[in-house]
Amino acid sequence: MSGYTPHTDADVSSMLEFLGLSSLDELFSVVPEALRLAGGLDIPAGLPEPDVFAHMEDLASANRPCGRDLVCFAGAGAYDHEVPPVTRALASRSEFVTSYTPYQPEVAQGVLQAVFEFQTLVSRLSGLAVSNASLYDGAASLVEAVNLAVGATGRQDVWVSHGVNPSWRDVLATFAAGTGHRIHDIPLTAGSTDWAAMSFDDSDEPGAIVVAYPNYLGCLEDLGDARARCDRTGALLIVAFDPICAGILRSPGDWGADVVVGEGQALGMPLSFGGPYLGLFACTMDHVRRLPGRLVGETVDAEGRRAYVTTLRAREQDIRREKATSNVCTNQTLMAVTAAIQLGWLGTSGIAEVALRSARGTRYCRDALLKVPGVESLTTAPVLREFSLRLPLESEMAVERLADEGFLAGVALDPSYTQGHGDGLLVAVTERRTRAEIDAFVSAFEKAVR
Amino acid sequence: MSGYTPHTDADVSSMLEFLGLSSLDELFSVVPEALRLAGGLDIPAGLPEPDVFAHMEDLASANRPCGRDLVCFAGAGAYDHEVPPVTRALASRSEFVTSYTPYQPEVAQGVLQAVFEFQTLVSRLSGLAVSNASLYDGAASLVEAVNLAVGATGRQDVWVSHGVNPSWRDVLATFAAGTGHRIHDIPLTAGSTDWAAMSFDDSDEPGAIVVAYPNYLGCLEDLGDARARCDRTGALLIVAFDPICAGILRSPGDWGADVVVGEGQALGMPLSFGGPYLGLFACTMDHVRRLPGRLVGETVDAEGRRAYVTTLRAREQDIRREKATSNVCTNQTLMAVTAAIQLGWLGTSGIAEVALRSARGTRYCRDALLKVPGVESLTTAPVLREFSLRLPLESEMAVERLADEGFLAGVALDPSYTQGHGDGLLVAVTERRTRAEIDAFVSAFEKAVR
Amino acid sequence: MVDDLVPAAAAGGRAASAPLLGRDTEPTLFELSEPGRSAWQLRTTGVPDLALEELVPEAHRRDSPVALAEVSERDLVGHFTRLSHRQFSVDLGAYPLGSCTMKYNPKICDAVAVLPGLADVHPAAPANCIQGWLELLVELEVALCEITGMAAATLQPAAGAAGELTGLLLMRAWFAAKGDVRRKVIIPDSAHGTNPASVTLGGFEVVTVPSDGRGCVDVEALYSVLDEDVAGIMLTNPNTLGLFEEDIRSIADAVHEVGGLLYYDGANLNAILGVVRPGDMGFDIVHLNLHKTFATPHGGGGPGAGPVAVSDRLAPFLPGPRPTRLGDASSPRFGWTTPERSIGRLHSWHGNALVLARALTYVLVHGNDGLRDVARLAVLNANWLRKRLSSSFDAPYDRPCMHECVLSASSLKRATGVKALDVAKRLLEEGFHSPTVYFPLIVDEALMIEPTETESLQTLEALAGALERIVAEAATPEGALAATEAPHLTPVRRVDEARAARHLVPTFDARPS
Amino acid sequence: MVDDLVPAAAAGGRAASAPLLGRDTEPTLFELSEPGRSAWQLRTTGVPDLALEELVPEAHRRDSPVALAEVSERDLVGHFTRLSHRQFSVDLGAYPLGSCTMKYNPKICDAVAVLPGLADVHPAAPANCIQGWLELLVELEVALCEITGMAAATLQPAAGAAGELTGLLLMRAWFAAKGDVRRKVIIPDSAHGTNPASVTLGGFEVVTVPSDGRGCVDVEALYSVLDEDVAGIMLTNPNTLGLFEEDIRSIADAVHEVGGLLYYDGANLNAILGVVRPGDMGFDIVHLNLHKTFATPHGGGGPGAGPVAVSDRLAPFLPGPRPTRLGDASSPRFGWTTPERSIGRLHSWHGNALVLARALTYVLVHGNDGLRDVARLAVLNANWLRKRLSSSFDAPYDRPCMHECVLSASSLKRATGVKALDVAKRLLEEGFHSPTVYFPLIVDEALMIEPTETESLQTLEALAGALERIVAEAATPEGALAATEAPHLTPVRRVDEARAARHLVPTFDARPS
Ligand SMILES: Cc1ncc(COP(=O)(O)O)c(C=O)c1O
Ligand SMILES: Cc1ncc(COP(=O)(O)O)c(C=O)c1O
Repeated sequence: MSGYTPHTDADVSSMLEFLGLSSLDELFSVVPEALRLAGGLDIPAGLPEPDVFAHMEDLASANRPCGRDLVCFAGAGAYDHEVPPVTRALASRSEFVTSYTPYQPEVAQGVLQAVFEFQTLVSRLSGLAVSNASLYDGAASLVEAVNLAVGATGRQDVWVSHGVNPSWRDVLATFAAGTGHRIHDIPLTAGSTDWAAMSFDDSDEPGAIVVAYPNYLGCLEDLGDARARCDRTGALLIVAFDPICAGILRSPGDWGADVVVGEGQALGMPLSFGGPYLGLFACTMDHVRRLPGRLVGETVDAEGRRAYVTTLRAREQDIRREKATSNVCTNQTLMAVTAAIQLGWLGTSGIAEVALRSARGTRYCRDALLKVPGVESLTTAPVLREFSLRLPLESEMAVERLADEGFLAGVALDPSYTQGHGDGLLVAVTERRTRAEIDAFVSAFEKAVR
Repeated sequence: MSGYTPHTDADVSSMLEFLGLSSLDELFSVVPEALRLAGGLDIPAGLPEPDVFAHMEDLASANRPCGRDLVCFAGAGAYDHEVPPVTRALASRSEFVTSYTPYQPEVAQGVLQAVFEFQTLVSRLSGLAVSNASLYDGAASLVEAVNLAVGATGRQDVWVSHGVNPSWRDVLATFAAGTGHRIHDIPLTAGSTDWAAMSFDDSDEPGAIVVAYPNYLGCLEDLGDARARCDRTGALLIVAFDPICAGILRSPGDWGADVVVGEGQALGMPLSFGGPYLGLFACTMDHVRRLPGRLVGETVDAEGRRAYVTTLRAREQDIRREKATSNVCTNQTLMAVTAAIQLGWLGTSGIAEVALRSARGTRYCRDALLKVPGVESLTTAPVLREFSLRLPLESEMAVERLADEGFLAGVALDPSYTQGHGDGLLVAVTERRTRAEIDAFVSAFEKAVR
Repeated sequence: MVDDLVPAAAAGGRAASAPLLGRDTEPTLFELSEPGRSAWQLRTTGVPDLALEELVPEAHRRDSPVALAEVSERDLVGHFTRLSHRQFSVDLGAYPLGSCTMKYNPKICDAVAVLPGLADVHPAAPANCIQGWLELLVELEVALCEITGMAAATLQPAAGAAGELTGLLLMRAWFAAKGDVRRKVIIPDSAHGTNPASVTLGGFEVVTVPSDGRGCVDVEALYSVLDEDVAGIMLTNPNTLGLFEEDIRSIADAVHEVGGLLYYDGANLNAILGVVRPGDMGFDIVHLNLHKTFATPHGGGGPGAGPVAVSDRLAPFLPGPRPTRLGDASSPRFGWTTPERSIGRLHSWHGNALVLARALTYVLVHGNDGLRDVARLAVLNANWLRKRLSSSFDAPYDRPCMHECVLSASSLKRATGVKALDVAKRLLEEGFHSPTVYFPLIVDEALMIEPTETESLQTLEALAGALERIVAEAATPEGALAATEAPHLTPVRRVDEARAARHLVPTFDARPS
Repeated sequence: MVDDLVPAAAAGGRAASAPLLGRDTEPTLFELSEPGRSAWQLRTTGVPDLALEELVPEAHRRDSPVALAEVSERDLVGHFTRLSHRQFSVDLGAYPLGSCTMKYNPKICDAVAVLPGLADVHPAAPANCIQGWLELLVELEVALCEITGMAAATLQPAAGAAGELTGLLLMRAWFAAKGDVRRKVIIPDSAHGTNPASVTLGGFEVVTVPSDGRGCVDVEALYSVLDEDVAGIMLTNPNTLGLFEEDIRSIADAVHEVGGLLYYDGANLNAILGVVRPGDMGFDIVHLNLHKTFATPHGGGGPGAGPVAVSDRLAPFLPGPRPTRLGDASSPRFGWTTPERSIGRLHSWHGNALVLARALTYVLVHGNDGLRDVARLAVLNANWLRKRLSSSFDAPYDRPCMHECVLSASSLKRATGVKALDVAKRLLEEGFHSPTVYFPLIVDEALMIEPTETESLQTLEALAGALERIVAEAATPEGALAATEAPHLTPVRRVDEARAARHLVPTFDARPS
């Protein structure tokens, strides 16, 4: 038996005896004989930890992680921002890692207070009054926001800018199959949402308009226009924001968003091959009773001492069942705690500095790449940490060539962003990219696109 | 100012004002002007953490650590034993890492109890009644043991087997310059201490006889003979033991040792380029009042609850000053806690298993290497985890060649072990070496010594 | 708010909240904050430092910095370390929270999850840069299929509930592909709340079937609601009462008879690992809670992972892109493929990848023998506790359980006024986390105890002893009072949940000043 | 022993000791042990498995296994996690322990210390496998020499006391090389206990000089003991009263005059980093406590590192082997060299290498500017506290201090019976570690407070407030009683130290059964 289960043979015997059983198999006598697995599972016998670790190291070494060997210029929702040792150290404290959902608040003040602080931080970043305790990822937050808006407005037509991350839009489409929401695409023109292209009549008035800020191509969208259209139609404005860029941008709340969603990976999570990440979700106080997922609130204990607890539980699936606002149960709490730590580390000045430095690197890199013969911009609006290019070759080919040179050059754009051509590339530059790295990247780029 | 100091400009001003000062410099007005550093230190300005981390990574990458690239067959006091993730995780808990010597036991029961458990484990391994809370390393323990023996016997002549780790003997010699102890060498014959070579008369009767078990060349020494000589002369028997081999060997206490010293690195510490390691020190109850360093004892608190505290403090430098049994203050507590965790993980069966598996690997490897033409054994006594060879070439040359092939082949022996020749090699095989690794090593070895 | 109880809210270095040193309140990050203080340090880049004004047009710029918090690294560390001392966890003690499978999380999995070769990989890196990850995911999928007895799986769902919804969307797509519109999904009344919530989101109607006197699905009631409008049924087996649905094969046959599908809620898979497989019971769709069965730690409420495994016929509908083995066995290559009739993507990327890596580690360390032992010992522990405690509490279903047992404090409450909740709170100060209470909903004053296989007999004895003591004490008026006022020794006393909802304070900024 | 207070000593999963949940005793590893249980897992090697009997001759074999403990990994984790919850630490709160410099330990140093390229290097690997380590050590040596104003250093000593003894052996070798036998080493009466203990081990006699009324070395008394038999003097500056020895240059001249050497005990170097250097004050030998000044964490009492830096003339005597830059600047190579007249080796290997790597990290992150700020802010904090507390306690030396201040509870004790020890114990339950008490020995009822530079003004205010409250409370009989009975809220109440010495129980096996 493994070192994780403590049972000695003597323990097992005495326990079986107490139960009046003569073998462990008898514990399963209720399971019909015919169903029981004869011969055991067809997976190898257990291996000692060091053997397994070696295997996992083998697998890991068959990847090319971002770092010295592969300098990261890829983004598209997953960014190579600084994660300091202090964030890693605190977020990996085993009290945070090995606890469950805080159902017994008296012994869960640690997680509860950290989440309360997370909610406050997200609320301040987004400019909205309420944040939940996290959802799975940015895409999941978008799905929940649309569900909220449909519920609030009673309208199932939702207009989504093509500037929203395409994989989030895919997820939205997947789930809309269940809810029956009708999702409409608002196209981009030169990288910015073409609001004029929205067209509907009384029968399909929008329940929500969704726009990203900055959008998938890195562009700053005109949220004023979006808000105005919501005001005209009664739709809710859902903004997919980026929590790092929010350090210098006017907040979505300030622009009039009703619901803000976002991907929180940039707040202290490593690239992690895409997960676990952190779905951010904030809304105005008007919608708090439709908020999906857990919410922590401040209260007092029996002696009047400040305390925290999950609240408005009547929204949730375990109480409201088929009428719940969402089915989410397990969320990404540890990532929310991580984000609270990372935002504490960044603080007021740090978040602005990261955003500013990313913008500087982006400007420097973009200017240089646009000088490469055959390379053109796909957009005209201002960009912040990410930008898109049209290449003189298949972007997948460019990415592979540059990987050979030690650069993860970016993410190949879906042809819908380049009039059906596979030559679009999305490049991200974070505060971690040095001038030397960018210069080397640009040189390699010149060769690769030749 | 760094993120480690919290002082804002406003804080500094208000504090200076409170003190009636107008600048931070004024805090140092007591320092004679002439002494004050003009222009600051000639070291670079502070760098942000990520830059420093990159620099340290550069340095680290200029080393060849043991692992996949350099399979470790080196020992000589530093062994590549398994250190599981659980030991690393527990030993790095910040309460253990960032606390000080437990001067206030009411808030230091964690470290105190862990050290109490460490003492118990070392006592059981060594077979002696008392262990201290650690010393710097094996060499320091040896020095302290000799000091204890000289103090207890009033005799300054100490006989040390040549089978004791040569760098420990060097350290002993260094410190003997201060204490004036006379250190005598007992030579080896075919790898075993040649007890008959001890010769002294009434004027220089030994205060202690020191022998290693197993010795530097891996051999099991005849401790019965050593004990008999101590009985005849009144000397104390000091045994330098190995805590892993102790898992299967008769304990030094059982052989009649008065003091046991050892290097505890093998109990959960990485190779660490030689430190921090862990000096083990145990003695019989007779000598407890001469014990160097800290000792934790069990007691009770004001309510009768079990509690732990450092005890017999009157031996220590802070109280006894120039008459203290030792000058040690800071020791290696965190390593003692690590060893307690590692020994808890190994347990009764694990320590024996590690020793047994090491012995099997050693036998397998040694048999194969002794078949290589030109390679001979330097010893005849039984060996356990380490063995010595005479090579047909300079051992340093062999080590370099084998490093090129991916093996840290061992440690070149001091010529005193090979009648003045530089062709001795000390090879260690731990439980971590697989048959495949050993086979590959043997093949590479054949080529390298050709 | 009772603010004078936070006398030193701005005292950064005061271990105010460490229960080691008493029961003070820990100030929030915002109260520790002091203008001008900072902790961040960023790489020196040498990139020309243009001013913000040159980079962002005015209309898009914030007027003022976003006020987060301003603390030193030292205060940050103090704060979160102190918070961690206010948090119970598996690493501190037994956590017999029924339905949650709070077992020991092997530390090797933590070590795997921080390997740079796994943790620092960009999810959009080209296939030749991620061969290791793709292989890992394929390896896990194969293992999970074998464990569940299914043909193929998606690893994308981030938790059990996401898995459920995925399963329901698979059902929907399956029927849609056949042009068969069905509206109803059956769930037992003992089901977990995520089941009905997912059914709704999947676009189906919930039909609830009652449990019978033995705690299993009332088979007659089930048959009576089965018709051609039934898309399927969602079951856990063992169910949320910890009981094995012995009639599962008949149920499966009946549901299949009307063309419906069977969905297996895998939250309780821990009970049957290597003993019996959902696929062999007749299920068509299975989700697994890797954070339960495979010990990827719960993280205070997440992240989890809820892969969904399906039988052959449903495989073409699985979400994409899927990690896939390409090329021949001798020189395998890995890439992404999307099933022909895929329901689409479920996650921004590929699921909670690092959680998946932990789970594979767990599977490999245990192997077929170890996984079977997990189930056997989990069931052994639960039955031992059930029997031992059956004289202290009511046993609504007095028969052998699987990995957890549901008891009731109903008689206790009647006799002494001490409720399940009071028992739970009293147990907290006995050094244990409490069981799940008031779930499943069909049992009055339910106490749902899941010890898991990683707790020793000694721990079970201590836990049972503590519960017995609590019951015994409740017999006296003082004892009963003590229970209803418990806990006394925790960082905070019983928390006023009603007030939290009544006077909602969801952020620091919403506090009445 | 009061064993019935450990009711569940064998209860592995009970968070018995978590103060989070009360104040129970944590059982020892030995009480958690159960025969047959185990946690270890070792690599599969494929090496032929000979029996023990074939490998070890009978005379050398143990009769029976060494009984360590037999626990599961789960119980091991529970046990040590719970123990960690019974331990105060810098990461939990302020730790103003005078002379110990308990400052914040930057987490980046922890990350550096686990880099495999540093942590997994064998100390006997050939030079071409350890170029990075050698360069690191040389880089650190250069920095430490610049910081202290010396010419060369050894990094071997594992702590301050080992550094002291090294320094004394250097003195001894220096005089021996000149054929000049000297017996005496002077130390002030305020010196740390390691100083006199080291002097003895160095083979010298201690000559103690008193402090004067201002807390500094009584210069006249010093002059009166200076003669040609004096090998040297050991001083800290600032001294252990936290005061700067203003006459240091005259003292240096006088000692040098008689041919003696000056040894600098660097435990207090934090106060003067980048402001004034021991070398410039006239010292010949300097040790540094990297675990104090350079924040390599104390680890509950160690490991530390105590490098010794010396002036040019003493460099040939330094211990060997030394890491050395070879080759020219353009293509540096690194190797080992042993100084010509080396006193020999001081450590089994090369010193506490990973501690040295942490210290270099600290130096580089701070740089010249940051190190000077360390000293300035440490001194600012100490003076602020000194002034603020001077109305609550006696200030035996009422003048500006450096990085720490020594106060006295003498009047308090006379007036109320509350001793320095009581103040210390009461402070523990106010959320702070206590100051050092009863040191230096020359101050009655000493409280030695070293806040360090990493604590904020807010923390200082809270700390001062707590101390003031304690003093104020002591004015009433109940308050005084509460202080003498403190602490009340810690995992254990005041510990019976006398009993521990009287009935010595140094191991679990020595417990009376
Ligand atoms: C029986 C059951 N089903 C489903 C779920 C939902 O799983 P998750 O929390 O991973 O979304 C749970 C979780 O508690 C459960 O216990
Ligand atoms: C003034 C002084 N000198 C010397 C030492 C001894 O240093 P170490 O504990 O590193 O041996 C100390 C340690 O507390 C000290 O405070």
